[in-house]
Amino acid sequence: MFVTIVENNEISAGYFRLAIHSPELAENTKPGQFIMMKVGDNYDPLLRRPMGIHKISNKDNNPCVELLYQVVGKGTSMMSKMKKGQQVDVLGPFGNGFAIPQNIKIAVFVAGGVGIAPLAMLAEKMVKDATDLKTYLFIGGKSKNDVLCLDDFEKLNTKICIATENGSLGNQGLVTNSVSKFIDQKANGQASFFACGPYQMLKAVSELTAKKNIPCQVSLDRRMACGFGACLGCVVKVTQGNHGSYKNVCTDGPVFDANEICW
Amino acid sequence: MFVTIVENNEISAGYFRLAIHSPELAENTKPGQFIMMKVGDNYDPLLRRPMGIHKISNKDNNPCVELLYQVVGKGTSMMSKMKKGQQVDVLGPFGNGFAIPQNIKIAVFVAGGVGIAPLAMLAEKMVKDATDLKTYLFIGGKSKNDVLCLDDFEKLNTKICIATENGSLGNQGLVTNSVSKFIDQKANGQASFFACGPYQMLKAVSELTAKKNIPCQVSLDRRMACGFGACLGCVVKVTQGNHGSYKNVCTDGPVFDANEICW
Amino acid sequence: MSIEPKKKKINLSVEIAGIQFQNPVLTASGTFGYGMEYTDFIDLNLLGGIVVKGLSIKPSHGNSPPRMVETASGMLNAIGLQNIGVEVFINEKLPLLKKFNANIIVNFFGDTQDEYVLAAERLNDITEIAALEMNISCPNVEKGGMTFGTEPKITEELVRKVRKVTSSPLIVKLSPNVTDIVVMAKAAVNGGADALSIINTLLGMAIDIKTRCPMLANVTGGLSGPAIKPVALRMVWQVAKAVDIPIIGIGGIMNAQDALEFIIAGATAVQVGTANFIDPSISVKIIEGIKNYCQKDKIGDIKDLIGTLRS
Amino acid sequence: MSIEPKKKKINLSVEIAGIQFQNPVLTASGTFGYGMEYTDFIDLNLLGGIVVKGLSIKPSHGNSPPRMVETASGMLNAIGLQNIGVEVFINEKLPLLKKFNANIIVNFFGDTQDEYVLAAERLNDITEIAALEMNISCPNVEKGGMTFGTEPKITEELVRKVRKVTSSPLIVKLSPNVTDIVVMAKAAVNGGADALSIINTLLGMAIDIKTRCPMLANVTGGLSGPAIKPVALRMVWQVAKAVDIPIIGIGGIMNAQDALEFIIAGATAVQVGTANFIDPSISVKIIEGIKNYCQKDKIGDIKDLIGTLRS
Ligand SMILES: Cc1cc2nc3c(=O)[nH]c(=O)nc-3n(C[C@H](O)[C@H](O)[C@H](O)COP(=O)(O)OP(=O)(O)OC[C@H]3O[C@@H](n4cnc5c(N)ncnc54)[C@H](O)[C@@H]3O)c2cc1C
Ligand SMILES: Cc1cc2nc3c(=O)[nH]c(=O)nc-3n(C[C@H](O)[C@H](O)[C@H](O)COP(=O)(O)OP(=O)(O)OC[C@H]3O[C@@H](n4cnc5c(N)ncnc54)[C@H](O)[C@@H]3O)c2cc1C
Ligand SMILES: Cc1cc2nc3c(=O)[nH]c(=O)nc-3n(C[C@H](O)[C@H](O)[C@H](O)COP(=O)(O)O)c2cc1C
Ligand SMILES: Cc1cc2nc3c(=O)[nH]c(=O)nc-3n(C[C@H](O)[C@H](O)[C@H](O)COP(=O)(O)O)c2cc1C
Ligand code: FES
Ligand code: FES
Repeated sequence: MFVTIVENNEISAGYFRLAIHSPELAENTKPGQFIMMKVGDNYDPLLRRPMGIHKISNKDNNPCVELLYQVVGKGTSMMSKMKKGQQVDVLGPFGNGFAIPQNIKIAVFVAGGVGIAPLAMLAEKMVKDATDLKTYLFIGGKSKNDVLCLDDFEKLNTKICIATENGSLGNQGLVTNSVSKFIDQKANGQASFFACGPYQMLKAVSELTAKKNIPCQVSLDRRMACGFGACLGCVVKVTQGNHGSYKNVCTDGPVFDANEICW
Repeated sequence: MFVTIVENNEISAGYFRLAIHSPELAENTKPGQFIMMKVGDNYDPLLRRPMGIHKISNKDNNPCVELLYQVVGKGTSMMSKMKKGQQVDVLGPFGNGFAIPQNIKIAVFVAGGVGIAPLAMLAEKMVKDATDLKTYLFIGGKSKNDVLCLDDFEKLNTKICIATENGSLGNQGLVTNSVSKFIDQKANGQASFFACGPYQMLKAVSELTAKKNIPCQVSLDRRMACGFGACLGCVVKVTQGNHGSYKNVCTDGPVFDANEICW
Repeated sequence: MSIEPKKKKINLSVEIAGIQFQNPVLTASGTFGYGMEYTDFIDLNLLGGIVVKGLSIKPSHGNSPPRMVETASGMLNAIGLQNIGVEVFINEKLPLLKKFNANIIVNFFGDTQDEYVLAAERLNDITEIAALEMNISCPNVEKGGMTFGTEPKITEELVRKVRKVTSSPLIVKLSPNVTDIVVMAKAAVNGGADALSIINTLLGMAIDIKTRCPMLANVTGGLSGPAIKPVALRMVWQVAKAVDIPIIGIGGIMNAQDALEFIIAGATAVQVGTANFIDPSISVKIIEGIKNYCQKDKIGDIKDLIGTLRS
Repeated sequence: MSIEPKKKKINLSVEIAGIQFQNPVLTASGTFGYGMEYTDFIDLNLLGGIVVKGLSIKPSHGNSPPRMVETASGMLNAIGLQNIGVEVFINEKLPLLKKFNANIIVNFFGDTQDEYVLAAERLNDITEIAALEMNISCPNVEKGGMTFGTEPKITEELVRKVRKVTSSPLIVKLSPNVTDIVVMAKAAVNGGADALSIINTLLGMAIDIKTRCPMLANVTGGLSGPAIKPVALRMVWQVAKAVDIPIIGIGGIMNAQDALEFIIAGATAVQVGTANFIDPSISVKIIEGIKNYCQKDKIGDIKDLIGTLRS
């Protein structure tokens, strides 16, 4: 479906927020779902790019969905040059999205870099729908330039803990160090974790939460050809089922229970 | 080399005039020469597009060269979406260009559709440099929409004869019918022909002028991979040399003496 | 789409191995799941045929990820023929698929000759299955991994064995990774093929220079998409001149123009593969585009276009 | 280009068949004319080597036009090996070329085995020629048009004949249009090749659906460009594992990253082909890019990168 770009701004060096006008997507997208976007009109780049939905919003009374993306290669670099008013071809929403547990009391979000994108929408919805929810955000990046969306979480009164590899903001080191301390000291069965970011970070969070039997959902990144279950290119090995079984990240995920994955 | 687009306007349905700022090209280009333009940043489309230089001009005191192009496929369609201020990667000028005969008295231009592009620049230069030159333009197209640049030739006091296949402007029929009559009635050894347009038109003009031994230069279109003599992909069969000999349209042409070509 | 007042009815139907197809556009194996993955995007009733993901007698998990990577105008895949197995397909997928007008073609394979025969036997004589498509581009476990489809003798022998156990129309899908596709085509014909699908993917590879690892866990994978179209078209043309059975053209078909190139080169029908991933409704658009071309070129019957290359 | 203060000197030189190359970037035959076509765009002194347009003992006019057409991320060419002939090359082109630092490699071919031998004899022992590159992807007139490079026995025999008449380093350039490139590589090694160039173009075709004519007068042509890179890389990797002589990787190299993929896969050097048409200075940029990669990855000697694929 063709949708119109309403905004495409660089919010931090190499990171862009792109809003598209689409009542359908705004209405039907759950936190953690994604779209597949065609970039350019030609056969190079050939495949659509998967992009998580970052927010649902209204711009000039138009229902929009917003993406938050990092420029990493050919496709995202072309996206960064798209202009307001331009039409762009997207499919979706796809994927399962996060499962929001009933009567949850403590939600812990763990984000690495642009992994914050789907968590912002998730946190907003959870806070809105819950009556008595405490929220924590552990967010990490290479440098302060890679730590995004703090204001969105401040609005939600989330307790925020920042870590950067070069120490330019928050603690110096990996975000998982902070998560580890938190779990040792504070987390208990009432908490639920929601994580999105690099594979190694997700793996570490998964191990930390598993040790304490804390529920943890992770949103995975995989190269995708279709996004809707037809190519079997995006699979991840899962513990469930017989040895060597795979699930589709695009249709069975991108969100999985952390202990479902063979890390 | 990267040059900046100064203007890119649709001047008739499906025809655009594109001006690029380039002192180098403005200074060094002869009528009939062309540039090779990269369209898009990716591998599809892969090859540069050959485009004749249509005019040399000044825009806001910037020396420019102008192209006149018709949207026919993927590359020209992408060109039509280029915006003022955008950088574009071109190589050139390439090719021999038209040879302007000394002391020429009568110049006859024959254009089919967008074939008018290089002839406009040629006519302007010839009129400027000559003292006593009579010019004729025979111009044809499918419909009046395809008949371009009449004003440029009016300025030069050129006698203009128009033919359209659907009769929407000028005579109905092929432009070569008008040329044929003209040659029979008026043309003589003093005239020189300069033609650019579809292959069949060039062939017809070549035969008509050959019968009366009138000099005729034609500018040929060939698919080109390089534009500078390296690929040997653009060749045309020539009469000169031993049987089955070829010349490069990009370096030996694009302008040839009509009787040099094996039509 | 067109606004012309009177449109002559164009006959798009073709026949392959005794089966009627309402039009010559099929979807290629492995790119269309088991069909139902596409019902949100298109009306399956409009398709000429659906070739389902390659099935083996036993279910298969497929290769470790990463399994795919984009290349210039193409993609590499090393899915490793992950599939639910013939039995589950028949019981769970076929009942859903058979409700549609499109011909159901079952693509199948084996690691050994026996497995091919077992799969074909099990799939034989199921009325809802219009035809079988035999994928011979699979690693031949008995022969140390060389594929069945690169040795003409083995191809002929294997096709003959399968031919014996099935009365279904038998389409053999050829591998392009051979010196002479015509030799392979003739081997399949000699073995008893009713039709040929040309081509499967070209074997390729990509490397991540940062990690110095292959981009695919399997190291090599199958190249598909527009990048391979010129090779596919050449092979269809070569084979069409050399054999008398119908050919289904496959490889990089992205639009009606591509499909028409294959038909002009000699294909009776085409399969759309990778293009489905980029535009899941593309097959229907291609049917529409073929119709418009015929209308414009005054071709009343698509069969009159097959193999009409002028050269 | 880089603004880093202290750059360690990186050794980019490689050796192939006893010849030293100042860096591993060469330009591919048929895409670089006779070299002088590029002097307006780059300093030929910077190149590792220049492989000139394929020469035959007698000059050849080549095929009728149209000879080329663009495809998705690639192009088809059917130049038909138009060339000025060995004699004119030696007398008119070589004197100009020899002034540059780049190694001159002469690509040659024949319609018959005798013509190969004659060309090699004439080119033998010319000090300005660093090596000969034998193109065996040519139609074998004696064998009805099948190419010399698709039959291992004929390849081996032909290479041996040429080997006998020349003391120059002999590089054999393989055709990718074969079932098993390793078999062909071994045949060339057995015949006496000092090095292998992998790959030449894939055979392809395109059709104009408006006229229903082939886009090339020759009907089929050779596919080159980024589209074929995955296939080329796979073949280089396969052969590198199987033979002990150096490999020159060719096929769709457009930038330093592509070149590095080939080196990691096992190529000692690379040739840049179609990319020269799009950016005539690309080869120099690729050398620069390789240098930057080595700098960043702390590789002091490019030879330490060859064949380091982790899998
Ligand atoms: C479900 C899902 C949601 C995502 N949401 C976001 C988001 O909200 N913001 C964001 O910045 N990025 C997101 N990504 C990652 C994003 O898809 C990639 O960064 C993007 O595809 C890179 O494309 P490229 O052409 O710039 O990079 P290239 O490296 O040139 O791409 C080459 C190929 O690899 C694929 N690819 C490369 N990196 C990734 C990756 N990390 N994940 C998946 N495919 C990749 C591309 O899609 C393409 O097929 C998401 C990925 C998935 C799977
Ligand atoms: C010396 C020269 C000067 C030219 N000057 C002009 C000009 O001033 N104005 C103008 O409108 N056109 C001009 N042309 C034609 C122009 O190059 C083509 O229209 C253009 O390349 C089409 O590209 P495309 O991607 O839109 O078409 P596609 O059909 O998608 O192109 C596919 C391939 O065919 C080539 N091609 C297609 N048509 C032509 C053609 N007629 N000539 C050469 N190559 C072609 C393309 O370059 C490309 O490689 C000139 C051609 C030549 C050789
Ligand atoms: C992800 C993927 C999976 C495939 N799986 C199969 C398969 O199971 N059986 C088969 O015969 N071909 C399979 N193919 C090959 C396609 O059916 C087709 O022959 C090939 O992709 C070329 O067509 P295309 O360029 O239109 O994709 C697969 C291709 C892709 C891209
Ligand atoms: C126009 C053209 C002409 C070529 N001529 C020759 C030739 O004369 N001899 C030869 O061995 N290879 C020839 N080749 C093949 C190239 O040298 C190279 O092997 C092939 O193009 C793949 O590399 P690329 O994808 O970088 O172009 C030619 C290629 C092209 C595009
Ligand atoms: S991306 Fe195709 S199945 Fe998941
Ligand atoms: S376009 Fe390459 S030689 Fe003319």
